[in-house]
Amino acid sequence: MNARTAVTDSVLDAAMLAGLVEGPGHGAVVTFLGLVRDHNQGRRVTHLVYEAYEPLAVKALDRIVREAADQWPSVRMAIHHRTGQLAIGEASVVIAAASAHRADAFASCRYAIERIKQIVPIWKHEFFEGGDTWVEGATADPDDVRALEQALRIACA
Amino acid sequence: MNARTAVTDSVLDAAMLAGLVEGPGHGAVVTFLGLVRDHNQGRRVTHLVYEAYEPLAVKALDRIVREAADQWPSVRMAIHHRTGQLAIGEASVVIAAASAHRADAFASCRYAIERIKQIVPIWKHEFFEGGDTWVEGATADPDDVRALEQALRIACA
Amino acid sequence: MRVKVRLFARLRELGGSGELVRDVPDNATVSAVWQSLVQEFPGFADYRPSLSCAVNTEYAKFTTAVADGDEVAFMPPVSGG
Amino acid sequence: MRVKVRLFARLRELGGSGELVRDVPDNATVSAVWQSLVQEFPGFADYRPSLSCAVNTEYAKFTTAVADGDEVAFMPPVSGG
Repeated sequence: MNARTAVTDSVLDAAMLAGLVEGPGHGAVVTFLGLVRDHNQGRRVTHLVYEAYEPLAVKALDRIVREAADQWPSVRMAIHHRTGQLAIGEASVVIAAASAHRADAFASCRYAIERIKQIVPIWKHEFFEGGDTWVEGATADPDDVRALEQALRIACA
Repeated sequence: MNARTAVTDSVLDAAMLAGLVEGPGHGAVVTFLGLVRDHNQGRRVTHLVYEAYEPLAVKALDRIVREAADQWPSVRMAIHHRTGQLAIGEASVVIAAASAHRADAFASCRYAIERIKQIVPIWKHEFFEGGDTWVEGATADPDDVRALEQALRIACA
Repeated sequence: MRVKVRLFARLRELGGSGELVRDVPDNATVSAVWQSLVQEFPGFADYRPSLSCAVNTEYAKFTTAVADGDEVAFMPPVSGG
Repeated sequence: MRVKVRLFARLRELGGSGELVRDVPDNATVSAVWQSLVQEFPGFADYRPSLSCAVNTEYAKFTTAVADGDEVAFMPPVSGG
């Protein structure tokens, strides 16, 4: 599991991901962990189950890593997304972005999480006290330029 | 070494810091690692030595954590800064910021590194091929409102 | 000809399975495959405006033609991260 | 009265030590302590515009009065991170 992109039912390891992207010319590594919260929209969440269309999800993660490298050439990035059942406090996604200078590491890491929510075929099934629901976010369309531009705006704001 | 702020000559541990700030209501943890680069301003760096005025440096880190909590109430933050001799690739500083939502975690983490460079009494002695130099950055003044506002602008941009 | 249909999340639950095999006319498009599923599972109709599709694990358009043996995936709005 | 002077980084090197003990007049300010050091170490003079100071491990102003036994720190521009 030391690929730079992966969809996995194993526990995620931010330090390992940081190690994958760090190089001697890098002065900054920013990592993002998405954690399962104990509440959402006023409901008490008990756990989540993530489902993926795995081969396409990995390709979408690869695409995001390429987009980030196009935008911030000094950035080296890794992204792992978890699937299966997750308890409160567990990490659903980890992104690590290394670069020469901190501005690019922050911007590209922020960009990546926005893009993940836009174009990666993964679905969150939320189980809460009294029921469950499939969360439906964005209609995935990697070629939607407005979505990409929105992610860039948020990242570099 | 499980204080939320510390100045230490031990190797820094980003995962441990993330663990200190994560809570069940947090959906995001952003960490920043500052790494020793093998070059700076065209010079080939061999190693760095960081010197601190330790009691005041810890107070300054505490102040940054408080400023972040004032600005982003859902944020819980930890900062450790290394001292002594560091090899290329080693981490000089680690920041972990946890919050309910990702925007605050990113902004507060970015804010913290800007403030560290402004007001924490720590000095970098750079050793490169052919010589060495003390890096002199910002005149530390915690009450300089313009510096604080500049850090906020960069963070939330 | 015959295609494999992949369904995910709520669509998978509505369709009763994540993998179906269906016979479709030669030269059918993704859209034709979808229309046949809507006949079979009326709950699918609401998803059309927010749906994404893929052919052989690459994002596709509803106008994309499908071939015998293709894997055609229908995806409700995503919610990873 | 007697104060402990703390020096850091390049100032520490110019002063030959990170900790000095100096006698200063009663009611001296941080600025007076600094001026006496500039007499002793001419290389210090250039630092005045970019200098920070602290008394007893709290940031202070150059107009702050010092008392017997105080620790007075002089800090060149910082470069942590």
